[in-house]
Amino acid sequence: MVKPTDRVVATENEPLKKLAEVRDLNFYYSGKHALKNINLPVYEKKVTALIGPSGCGKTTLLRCFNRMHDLYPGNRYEGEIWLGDDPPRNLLQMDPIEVRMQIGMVFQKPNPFPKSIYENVAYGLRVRGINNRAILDEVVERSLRNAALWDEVKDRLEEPGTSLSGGQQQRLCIARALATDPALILFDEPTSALDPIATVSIENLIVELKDQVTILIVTHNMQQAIRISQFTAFMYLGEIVEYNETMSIFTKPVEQKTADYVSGRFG
Amino acid sequence: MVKPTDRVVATENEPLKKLAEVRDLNFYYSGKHALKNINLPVYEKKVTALIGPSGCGKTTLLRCFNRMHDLYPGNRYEGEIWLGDDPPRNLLQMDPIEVRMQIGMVFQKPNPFPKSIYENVAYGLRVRGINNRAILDEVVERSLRNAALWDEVKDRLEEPGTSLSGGQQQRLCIARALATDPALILFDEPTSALDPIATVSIENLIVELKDQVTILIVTHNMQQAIRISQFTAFMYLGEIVEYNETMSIFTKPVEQKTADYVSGRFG
Amino acid sequence: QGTPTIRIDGSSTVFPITEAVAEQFQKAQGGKIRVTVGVSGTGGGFKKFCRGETDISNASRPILAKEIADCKAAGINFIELPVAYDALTVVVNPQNTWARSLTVAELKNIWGPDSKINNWSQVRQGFPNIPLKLFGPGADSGTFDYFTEAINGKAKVSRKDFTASEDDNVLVQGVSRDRGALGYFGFAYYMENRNRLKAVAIDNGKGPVQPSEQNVLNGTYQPLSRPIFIYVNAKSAQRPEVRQFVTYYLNNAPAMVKKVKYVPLPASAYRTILANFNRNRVGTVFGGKEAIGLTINQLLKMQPQ
Amino acid sequence: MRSQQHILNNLRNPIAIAASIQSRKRWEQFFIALGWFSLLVALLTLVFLVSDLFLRGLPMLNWKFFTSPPSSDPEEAGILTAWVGSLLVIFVTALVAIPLGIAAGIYLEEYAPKNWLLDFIEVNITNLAGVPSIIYGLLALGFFVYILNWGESILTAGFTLALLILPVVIVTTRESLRAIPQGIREAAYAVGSSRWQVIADHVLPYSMGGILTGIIVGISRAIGETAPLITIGALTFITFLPDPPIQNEFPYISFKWIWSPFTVLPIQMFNWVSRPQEAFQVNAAAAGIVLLVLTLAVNGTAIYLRYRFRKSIKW
Amino acid sequence: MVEQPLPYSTKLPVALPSRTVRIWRERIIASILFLAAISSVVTTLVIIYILFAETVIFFEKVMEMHQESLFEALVEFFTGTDWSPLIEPVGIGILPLLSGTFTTCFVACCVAIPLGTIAAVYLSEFAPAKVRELLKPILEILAGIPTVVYGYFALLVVTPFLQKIILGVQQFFNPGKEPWEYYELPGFNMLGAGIVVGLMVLPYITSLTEDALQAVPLQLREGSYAMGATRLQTAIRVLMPAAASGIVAAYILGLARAIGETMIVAVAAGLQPKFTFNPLEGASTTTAFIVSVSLGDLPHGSLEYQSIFAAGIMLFFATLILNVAGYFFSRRYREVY
Ligand SMILES: Nc1ncnc2c1ncn2[C@@H]1O[C@H](COP(=O)(O)OP(=O)(O)OP(=O)(O)O)[C@@H](O)[C@H]1O
Ligand SMILES: Nc1ncnc2c1ncn2[C@@H]1O[C@H](COP(=O)(O)OP(=O)(O)OP(=O)(O)O)[C@@H](O)[C@H]1O
Ligand SMILES: [Mg+2]
Ligand SMILES: [Mg+2]
Ligand SMILES: O=P([O-])([O-])[O-]
Repeated sequence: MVKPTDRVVATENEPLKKLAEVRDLNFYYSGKHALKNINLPVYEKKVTALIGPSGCGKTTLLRCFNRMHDLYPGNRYEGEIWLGDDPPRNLLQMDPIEVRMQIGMVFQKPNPFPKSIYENVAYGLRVRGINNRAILDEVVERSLRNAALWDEVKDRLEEPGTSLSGGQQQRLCIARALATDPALILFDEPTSALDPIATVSIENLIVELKDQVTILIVTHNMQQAIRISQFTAFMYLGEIVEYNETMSIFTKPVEQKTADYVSGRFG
Repeated sequence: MVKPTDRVVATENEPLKKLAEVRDLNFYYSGKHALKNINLPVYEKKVTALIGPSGCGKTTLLRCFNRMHDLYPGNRYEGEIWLGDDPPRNLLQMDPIEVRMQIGMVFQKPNPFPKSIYENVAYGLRVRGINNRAILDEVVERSLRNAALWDEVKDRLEEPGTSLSGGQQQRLCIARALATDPALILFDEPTSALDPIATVSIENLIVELKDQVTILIVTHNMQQAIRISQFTAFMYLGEIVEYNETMSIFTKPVEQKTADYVSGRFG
Repeated sequence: QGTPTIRIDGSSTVFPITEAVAEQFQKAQGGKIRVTVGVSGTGGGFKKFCRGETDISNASRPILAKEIADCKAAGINFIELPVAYDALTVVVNPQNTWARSLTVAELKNIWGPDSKINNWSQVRQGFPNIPLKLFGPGADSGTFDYFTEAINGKAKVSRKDFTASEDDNVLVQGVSRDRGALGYFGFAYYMENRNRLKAVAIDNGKGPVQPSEQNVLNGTYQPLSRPIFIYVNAKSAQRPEVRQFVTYYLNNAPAMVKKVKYVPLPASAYRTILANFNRNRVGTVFGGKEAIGLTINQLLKMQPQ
Repeated sequence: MRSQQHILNNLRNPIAIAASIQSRKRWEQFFIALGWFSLLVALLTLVFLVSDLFLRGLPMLNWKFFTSPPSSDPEEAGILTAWVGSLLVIFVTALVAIPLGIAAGIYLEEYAPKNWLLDFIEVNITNLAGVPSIIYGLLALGFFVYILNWGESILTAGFTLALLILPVVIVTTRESLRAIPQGIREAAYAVGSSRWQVIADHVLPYSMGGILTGIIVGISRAIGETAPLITIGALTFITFLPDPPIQNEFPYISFKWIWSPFTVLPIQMFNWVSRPQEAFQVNAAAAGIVLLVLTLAVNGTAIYLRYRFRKSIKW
Repeated sequence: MVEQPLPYSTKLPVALPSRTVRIWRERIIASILFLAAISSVVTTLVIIYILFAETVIFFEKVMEMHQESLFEALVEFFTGTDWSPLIEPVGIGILPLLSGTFTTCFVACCVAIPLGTIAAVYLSEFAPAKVRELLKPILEILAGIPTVVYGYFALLVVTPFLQKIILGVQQFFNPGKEPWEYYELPGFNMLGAGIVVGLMVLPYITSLTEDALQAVPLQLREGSYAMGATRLQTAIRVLMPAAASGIVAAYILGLARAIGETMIVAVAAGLQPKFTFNPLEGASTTTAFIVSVSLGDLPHGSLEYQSIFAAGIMLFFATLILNVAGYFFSRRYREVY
């Protein structure tokens, strides 16, 4: 049987490199089988989108990548998620803190720490024991620049991060994730709590960032997936129904369920 | 200047009767101007849908109709909402309890009272001082039948309403609203907390109910609006950008904003 | 080394005297010596004293045989020092207009172990129909021991349905707040609260006698006149601060005892007692028994047995 | 059947509606009056209590009252030893209860696996919070005074009150920790923090306001506690102060005071209340004022702090 | 337009802090915190141990003194109406202490439950936000007053006031007698003490009940209002049933407070253990007995020393049951929403 994930590489011309790959992943919330036999490649320097109706398991899958589920008792993974290539390691077998040090995450609701803007961005380095002010200064500036926030905040780095507007807060969270130079950044509906204008700026930012970092993003907005992603996986009831290049998913879906969903017949 | 609301009646063939009409309504959440110059007719025995991106004021407008905002201090209405015809009365000038006795509401999350199914439906009558068992029995049965729930619950009327499934609970809430024979029922995203199957049953129910009662519904699912409503108002940033027959809104929108929204370019 | 501390505990009857002396003494010493005074009742005080927890024990009755044995077991010798005379006073509420005096027999009827009297009309023909509420010292109290021995004929035997407290202030409060109340405790507590209490004259067959300094001195207030004591741990007595304190106590006793409204012994008697103390005369003159109806003169003549 | 139909037709009849509303509103008015009455009872209690205390006690409140030890003469008697005792006892209490309570709160909220042990500890803490204070007195008497042989000392009292307020500190600590949005924790974990880093860098600093409030509420309770200290024997007549904690010779700090006998404000007040002489009631009232002002000030600080912290940190 | 992302110039140090060090540090911290959490369990165990140990000695002494078996002693303890462990012949029937406790608590509940419930419903559902914000701290103040001050208040203000009222009522209905011929409320009585205990627990009940009402989800409230209900109807028909377990928890916890209250009853209710349910009389509660006995320093090892533990054990288990019941009720209402 051809796995859904096998389809893509065949149709692809330019050379693609897998940064991570999910293999036969099952996930249980204390007994509740939330992810079923997930197989999914994540290509380097690309944006991969997860779409699907509410409750289908998008967030659950995303959070497997940085072992967020380890924080709560009763959760159980089965299967593998391979990361990197020299050599690839199954991140489900690694120390979760090590995993998180290599994979950043941006959440649905902007969640800056109630500390200064500077400290928000520097926090990831401080956690790693880096307190050298010169390094911090440099990293903070670069991350804020990369998050397209530098010009807006450079004169108020000491103000609390919570004093920013929603869209700025979300960009601050992106800067925080960028500061530690992760290989992969996970985005969980990063714009769903933002107004349209802030949404546009975050979307642009994601498009720019993909040249530098690999991105896996959950979105409930299909148009957003079209606008920013190269690959899309459609999930339903804990399974990946279809995975393909984004354009194919939306223009010539193979599965009936996918077709129904992208045309708005349910969800 | 032609008000957006004037357009419809001109394009309409069958005789239409306005059950209610919003005129130049402004609404403020303690200083925050949440609704701006709203004008909107609500036609009798029709379903009118309110759509628009998150935070645009759909819920706020809906809740003006049964004066829900009166429950919280600092809220202020300006303008008029006319209701009925012999004679029409401005419901913003009426006693709020009187208003609510004539206008039912179904909420986003099913909210049955922690009472038996029977008492949930009978609540509206009891509140009005009607405790005659024969009357209550009759009304409870009729309302549950109208809400397509009778067959499922007729043998367990004494069980708590909270023991039902989500979709059943929502239908119970509809039965509860129907029991007091309201002229208008407000629905605030009644299916967004439900699974696809329950959603279908509620949608069917709404379609059937409109022969009996007028319905004003907020939805974030544009396909839902297409499926069940005859008229649609598109709101954006507290204003009604466009109001028209549903088909027109989705197939030949007049405003650019509407076109962008219904084609998924933002929101 | 910390500030030297003298620990005193025991009788509530003696407490006012010791408290006043302690206060004056500490003032006079400029805070170089500390004195703590507790109120546990005579019995409670002896229990601690005989375990060596206190240096001095206040007592409103002589030490009993059992307590002597306890002290002996713990290797504690004591010096017995009478410090004043008390008229154990039976009191009623000021609104009580009928019970001006009570006979010893009536008191026994009231307080006897099997007494069922709960109304004044049952006490004596002609007393009004008013509920009788009883207040008395608790079981650790020397006053209780003395009163039960003197009235009921056997120490610690009493009816039980009364409000008992080691703290005589509680009893004063109780009697002063209840029209039908009757209680008993040391004379000083009555005198301190004369405007809220009324003393009952005691009729021991020779007509009613009011409790008063005079009637104690002339030996007519019977059987409720009694000596009160302090007992000093003989080992503690070697400590300079304790010596100093006891000397101060006895030297100032006449004034202090008068000030807190007890009946002082004759001035010469205090000199003899101080001499006994300085001679370290350990032991008791009572042989571990309650002494009822002892007059001052009889007391002063007693010699250790 | 007719009448039923009639009633149901009336559902939209404006006159019937108006009548129904009117009668229901009358009930509401009546209930509002009842509500005011109930609150008034509470308020009047407060007013009576405070004004009675002040009317009686105010004349006694002067400098001398604060600087004199108790005495058999009501005119002379003051609260010097009482307030010094209270201060020292509370100091010990705080020293024990604060670290222990916060640590326990952190464990239960951030570490404890959700199992029967956590359930058990939780029930246990709730129970301890509701155990009458006199039972703590019995615990202290049996355990600290006699088994550990600490005697009737400031140390005993401090530990007793610490155990007494421990549940308060634990519960408020947990509540303030719980108020930190999970999103903040996840954000910190997501950049690679360890559990303790998350707690030390974020959870604790952000919840300090709430924890502080809990501590202060606990302390104010400890200040007013009487019963457990009576059982451990604080009611002796004490006219002297404990050894000073600071000395002018090496090693300069002395801990002898923790073994000292003591009295505290509420006990001094209780002692005076139970004296029959009118004059001592004045002292009692004056001590009551001091106690009341003290606890109110401490409580007020807690209320104010809570208010400020609620405003200052927005998520 | 966002400019091109900046490349990384500084290579971040990959030498992360040692994992072993980190893991061990985490373990040690967790163990310390665990010990702190266990301290509460230890406290309970010590309480139970102390209470039991002394109570056992108490019964041994009584058995020896009365020449009876343990069973007889226990029967006497639980059914006897004579509590006088300090006075010969020793009586160890606990009922007088329980009746005193029960009566004061009953009076307290009669005051606190209706007033507290009404005040809570009013504050939660009717009072304007300003009034609520103002009154809640005041109620907290009331709850924060040291109980010895309440005791003083009961003895010197409430009881005299009650005496005047009772006398006044009698004189009104039955005038013309001499003052002493009327019934007089004793100076120490359970009525005054109970009322003040009630006033003391009033803020607890109000605040816990209010919390329970506030915890009812907004949707239920709005659901009821949307049906045309008034505030009162919503409160009584929807909110109170919905918050029932929380309200019951509030009552139970208030009752536990009342049972454990010591200083008020010790100062104002009288100290004589008396088997009576008449609130007009004075009597001793369990707590007041313990305090009154320990007022004089207790000689360790005497029967009176042990008697307070025997009384204490009753108190402990009574409040234990109530507290645990209250806990489960309040947990239930928290779980529902
Ligand atoms: N902590 C949890 N414990 C148990 N079940 C959970 C938990 N979190 C989510 N679930 C369930 O797992 C399924 C997948 O949830 P998930 O949050 O991944 O969905 P989603 O696709 O992200 O939906 P949404 O678009 O609403 O965020 C849902 O049925 C959800 O109810
Ligand atoms: N109670 C309130 N106080 C102040 N502002 C409010 C309040 N409720 C809503 N708002 C604001 O009013 C605006 C309109 O909110 P409303 O809930 O009506 O939006 P909506 O269109 O229903 O959105 P959604 O689809 O998310 O429900 C929003 O900006 C919202 O933040
Ligand atoms: Mg999600
Ligand atoms: Mg809405
Ligand atoms: O306190 P007493 O004097 O009665 O022992």
